[in-house]
Amino acid sequence: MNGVVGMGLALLCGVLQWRFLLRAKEPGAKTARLVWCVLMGAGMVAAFVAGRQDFPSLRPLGWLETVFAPLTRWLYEVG
Amino acid sequence: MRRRQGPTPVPQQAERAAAELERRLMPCPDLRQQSLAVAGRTAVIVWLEGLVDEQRLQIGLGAFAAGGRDAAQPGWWERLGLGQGRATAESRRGPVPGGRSPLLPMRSVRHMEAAVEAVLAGNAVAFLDGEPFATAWDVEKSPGRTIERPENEPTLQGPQEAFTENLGGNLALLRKRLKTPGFKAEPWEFGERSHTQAALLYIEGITKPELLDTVRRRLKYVHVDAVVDLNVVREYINDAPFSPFPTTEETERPERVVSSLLQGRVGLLIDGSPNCVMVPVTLPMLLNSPEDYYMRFALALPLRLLRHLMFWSAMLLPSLYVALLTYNQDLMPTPLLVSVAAQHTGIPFPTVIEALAMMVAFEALREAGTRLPRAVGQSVSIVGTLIIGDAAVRAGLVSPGMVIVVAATGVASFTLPALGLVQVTRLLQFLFVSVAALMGLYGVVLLAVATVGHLVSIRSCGIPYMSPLAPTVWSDMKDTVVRAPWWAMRQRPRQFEPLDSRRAKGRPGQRQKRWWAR
Amino acid sequence: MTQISRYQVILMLVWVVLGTGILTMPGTIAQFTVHDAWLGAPFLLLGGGLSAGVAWVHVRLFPGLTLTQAVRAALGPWIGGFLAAWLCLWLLITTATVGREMSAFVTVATLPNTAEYVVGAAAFACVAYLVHLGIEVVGRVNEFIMPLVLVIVPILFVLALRWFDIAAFQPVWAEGFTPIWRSGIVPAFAYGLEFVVALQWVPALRTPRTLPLDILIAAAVSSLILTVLVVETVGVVGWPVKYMNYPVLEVVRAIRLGKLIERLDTVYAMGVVAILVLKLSAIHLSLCRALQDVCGTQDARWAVLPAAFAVWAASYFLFRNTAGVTAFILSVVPGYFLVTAIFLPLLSSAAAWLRRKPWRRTAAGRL
Amino acid sequence: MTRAWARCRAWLSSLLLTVSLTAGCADYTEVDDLYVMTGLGVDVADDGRLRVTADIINPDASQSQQTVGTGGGSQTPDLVVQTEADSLEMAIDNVQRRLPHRVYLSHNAVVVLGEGIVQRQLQPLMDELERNRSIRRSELLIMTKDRAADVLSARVVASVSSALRLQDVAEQAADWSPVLRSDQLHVMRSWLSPSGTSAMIWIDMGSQGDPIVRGLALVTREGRTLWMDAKEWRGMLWWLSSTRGLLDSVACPKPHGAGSAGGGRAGEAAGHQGEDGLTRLDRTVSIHWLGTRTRVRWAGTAQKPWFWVEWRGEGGVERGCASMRLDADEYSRLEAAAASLVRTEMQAALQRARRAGVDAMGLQNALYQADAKAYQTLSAHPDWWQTAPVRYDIRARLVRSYMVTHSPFGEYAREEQKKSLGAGGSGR
Repeated sequence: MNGVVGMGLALLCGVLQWRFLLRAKEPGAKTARLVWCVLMGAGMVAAFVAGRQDFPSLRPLGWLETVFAPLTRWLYEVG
Repeated sequence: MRRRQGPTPVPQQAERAAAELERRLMPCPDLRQQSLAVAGRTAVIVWLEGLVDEQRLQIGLGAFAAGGRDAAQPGWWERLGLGQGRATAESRRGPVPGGRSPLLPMRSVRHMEAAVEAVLAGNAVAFLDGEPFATAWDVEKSPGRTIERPENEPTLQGPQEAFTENLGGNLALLRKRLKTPGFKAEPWEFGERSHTQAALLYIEGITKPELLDTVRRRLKYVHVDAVVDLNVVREYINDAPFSPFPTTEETERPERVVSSLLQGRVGLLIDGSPNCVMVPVTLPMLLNSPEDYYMRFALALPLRLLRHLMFWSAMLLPSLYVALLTYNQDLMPTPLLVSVAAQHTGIPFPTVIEALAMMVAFEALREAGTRLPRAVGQSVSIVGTLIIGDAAVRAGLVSPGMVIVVAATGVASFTLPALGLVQVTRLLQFLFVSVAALMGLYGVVLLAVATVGHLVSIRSCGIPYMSPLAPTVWSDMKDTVVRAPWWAMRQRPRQFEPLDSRRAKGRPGQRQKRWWAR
Repeated sequence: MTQISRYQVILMLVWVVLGTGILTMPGTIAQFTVHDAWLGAPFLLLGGGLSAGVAWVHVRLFPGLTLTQAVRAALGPWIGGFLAAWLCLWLLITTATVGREMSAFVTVATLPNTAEYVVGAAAFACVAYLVHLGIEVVGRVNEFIMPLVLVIVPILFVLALRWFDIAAFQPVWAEGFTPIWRSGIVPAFAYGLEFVVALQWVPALRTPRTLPLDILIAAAVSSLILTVLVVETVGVVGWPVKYMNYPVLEVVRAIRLGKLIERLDTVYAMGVVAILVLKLSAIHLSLCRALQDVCGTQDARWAVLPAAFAVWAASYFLFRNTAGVTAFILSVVPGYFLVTAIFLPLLSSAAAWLRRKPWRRTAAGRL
Repeated sequence: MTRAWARCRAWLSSLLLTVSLTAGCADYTEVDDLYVMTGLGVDVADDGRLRVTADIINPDASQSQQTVGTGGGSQTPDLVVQTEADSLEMAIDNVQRRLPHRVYLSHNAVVVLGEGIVQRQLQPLMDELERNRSIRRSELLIMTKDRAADVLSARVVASVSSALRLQDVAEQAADWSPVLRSDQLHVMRSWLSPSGTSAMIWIDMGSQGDPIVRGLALVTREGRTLWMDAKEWRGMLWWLSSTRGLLDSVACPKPHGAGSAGGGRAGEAAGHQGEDGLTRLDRTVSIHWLGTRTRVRWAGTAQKPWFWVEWRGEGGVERGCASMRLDADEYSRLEAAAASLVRTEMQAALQRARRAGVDAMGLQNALYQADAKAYQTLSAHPDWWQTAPVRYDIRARLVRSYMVTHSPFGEYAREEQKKSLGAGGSGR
């Protein structure tokens, strides 16, 4: 269901920004279009994955935790 | 104005000229002709009956007759019709030559097209044998109302004059209140066919020139064939055409126009419309009633607070009721919930449908009340509310609570002084009820935030619509929710950036002592 | 060029902190100490001070530039580009965290049967609309909501005072400084450093040079409000504050006035929703500005919708449940924010200062 | 093209948004689809499960009240449904299974707890109550020695649901002392304090089948309960908080110089019996305590723990002895007598609480708030509070005697007294 709503919303965004996607001529539009597609694509995948109950427990922020949890622990200890 | 061929000169025989004019206007039963002999020559005078002032027509005719022998001299006619400006200047200098009336400036017309236009504009046009031009003088007295009491903006106190459909008369109503040379009425003409006259009003030395330029630029965009009402022009100069909120203010009260001009705003009067458009306008201004300024300032505060509250109630009340009844029943006190639930038992419709149906019915009744003749209209609304409402409740189609809420919403919207705002609340309440049915109070809050976002995003001629609330202009708060006493409002509103920001020129920088402290 | 006034900046910043601060912060602080919780709240000033310092350096070295622009200008297209992308990710994760906190709160507090992602979608639709209208509009909505808050909050505050018990604060300073410091970590390094998002608004500020001072004022105001809030919460709820998810909500739930007012918690929840939308809009603005800078486009409107969509999806993808959010805030965010919001801007400032190239003026002119 | 596209886009987007938001309707409930629950009673069934009684407002009855003329007299204002289950939620589910509309918890006003539930299932029950968002934090927790089910189904007035009546009864009682307004917030707060005891109002079935306020139940978080009925609750209420309007009766102070200044003790006052064994009311003074307040303070050290109790009360004489003539001296004698009585009552309450092992007075709280270190030291001996001495500083002030200065029949009584004293030969 989450994924379906996600699809609907993505479609909505596409409809709303139709013009930008087709014929934006301003500088940087190419990169912007690429970023647009990346954000949308990642968002769709994320929405689908988040909606799947049976998906193995993902920890997408695990890497952040590995990097920054020690620093945070140190902050707590320093007092 | 486009012309297919070159202008036709006025024929030298008066009869022929008059016939030519008649041919161009045919069929035209209200065209009148009068032949008379002036100094042995035939003159034909043509006018449109009903559009002219008989008395002034007579004076003009008298002027010809009084020409006597002078009229036979060459160049007399020419001098007679030298044009308005010159004639008055001359008349000031010396005695009026025979046959000239200082009140009745005359001008020469050299082409048939111009003669036709002059007749249509309410002039009398005289053709004289042997002269290649016609003489026209303005005898217009277009039919119209006399000055009446303001019907749509009634107040208990304060002036009781309203504009009429006559531009000149309306200007006169303003002039008599504003005797300063700074008051300017810039002439404009709209409509390729209607040639509607208009006047752009401002006060030189107060109004910001950029604002004037903005308005002029927008007025230049008005390209229509006829301007039958103000709204045509208004829609052209609107800042936010897709927004339901009005970004111009209309009034039929001359003194309101005067005070708004003194704030540094710009007005636009259009011939044929008994209203004046004023720009820029902000939402808090639309919630001010003229009455606020005519009563003691301390009493105006609670009334204004009430109006602000009613504005939001008129939009939100039905949706809050629906949200409370279908999502957030926990907010109601227990006895109220029990009684509301009991009212609602047995009603075959879901609350939303009930609400929407009631609102539609109410709007229909309101519309009927407006459209019908006044006497009938009142009885229709009474019949509608009392009988139909009561019958619906008795029949178990709607719950009494819903009737109360919808009626209260209607009452709330009636407190709003600006008609444009009333229409907005009528429209938006349906939207709010829909989101209330979808997500309860949560939806209402989100939509309300979005509405506020929309409100603060629109502008009226460059002025933010919600100022001075957002963006906050503290010095302008004096006349927003509270109305400060007149002696405290020494500065004009800063949001319009007037050239001369001081209202009263007392000793600069010194606070005037009150009489009791002297 | 749209410009926002100092007053608007301060309001936006206050709500950026208090949006979620009002929701969970008393509970987070009370995880470590209950009696001395009120001493933990002022640590927000520490974070505010750090952010103000960063802003001070930034507006002097990079006048008129956003943080992402500054990073790219100082560190070149490759390192700078990477760090700018890192900033985008930081803003995205922050917004996603707030979004998830919000939808979790709404589903717990008023709409128990509605799916969280629907709640989130509605909120993000509203946020996207506001951000689409621009920073000026967001600032003005803040201004508009302020008087309403000033009316409602004191009423709730006074109503709840009836249950206030001073005994909850005794004994003072019983457990020494350590628990107070620990309770202050999240206010200081998670919430206090959120002020840095204001660096993304620099081009739209009427007076960018006063930004550090504005951040300090906002920090002072919000830590004052937060302290009052913590005092009220601990005083009313007492020890149970330790195990509560939304302690301030519980304070409001306790309010009762005879038979007339028996529950006000939904009203409070709606107020929080409005404030959270403003908080989300403020951070979302920064995110869209960052995306604009990364792509070098002329405006950020194109980024509003896809970014909102990605944030919406991320808020459900990144966190399995509310415990995940809490754990993330408690154990990762302080370090993450410290590095991203303090060290990273300082790094680019240091690089700029070392290189001393006269690109300052040209960069400001070009971008 | 662009204009048309803009319009089309607006329509399309609002349509799509609406469609995706219709999923939000999950919480849509019509108001007449609700069964508003106002009271919840929890007992322990024989097998250790919860026996839950739900008091639900009967919508049909309230409807028939609204429509005048249709006789709905036979309908009761509320439905009382009982089920057994492992947890509160499950029980409510069971209730739901019997009812055609949704049971709505948000308006729950009282939770009646039976004695057994507190002893055996207190913690899981409170966990559930604290967790459930729809339950109000301001709802009243009421203890009963009877079965909660009976208290909730007692039908006294035909128009009000019994739970709402219970709420009113408890609210009235709270006029005496805020302790009796035992809402969930306060009860949980005291359970989690160092003393771990909270006071709740105790309501039982009266002899006429109506619920009456019996007294005070002091419950520890382990589930031990100390019941204090209205005869002995004064001492406890004085310990716990400020009070208003409590009544007390003091033995008539002896005339000046005749006997000790102590006046009557509680036992004496209550036991002032004539030769025929009946209470002689004319030998007691009834005092209306307009307002009292108490402060319990820690004053010792970890080695020598002791407490200082400060009690201040203001009262009026509701009924005097026949022989009493209220002048300043008489007032001060009466005040001394009253203070002494208060002290006795407080001591008695303390004794009972200590015997029962229930720190209802919050002695541990007082220590903890004053000196956390000493508290930690003393925690090694968990029973220290049961032996720590308490010193009382009790001052009563009588401010009025209402509409009369002395008893209407006072003159005759004094004459007789004089006579008897004259006969004894020790008159003044």
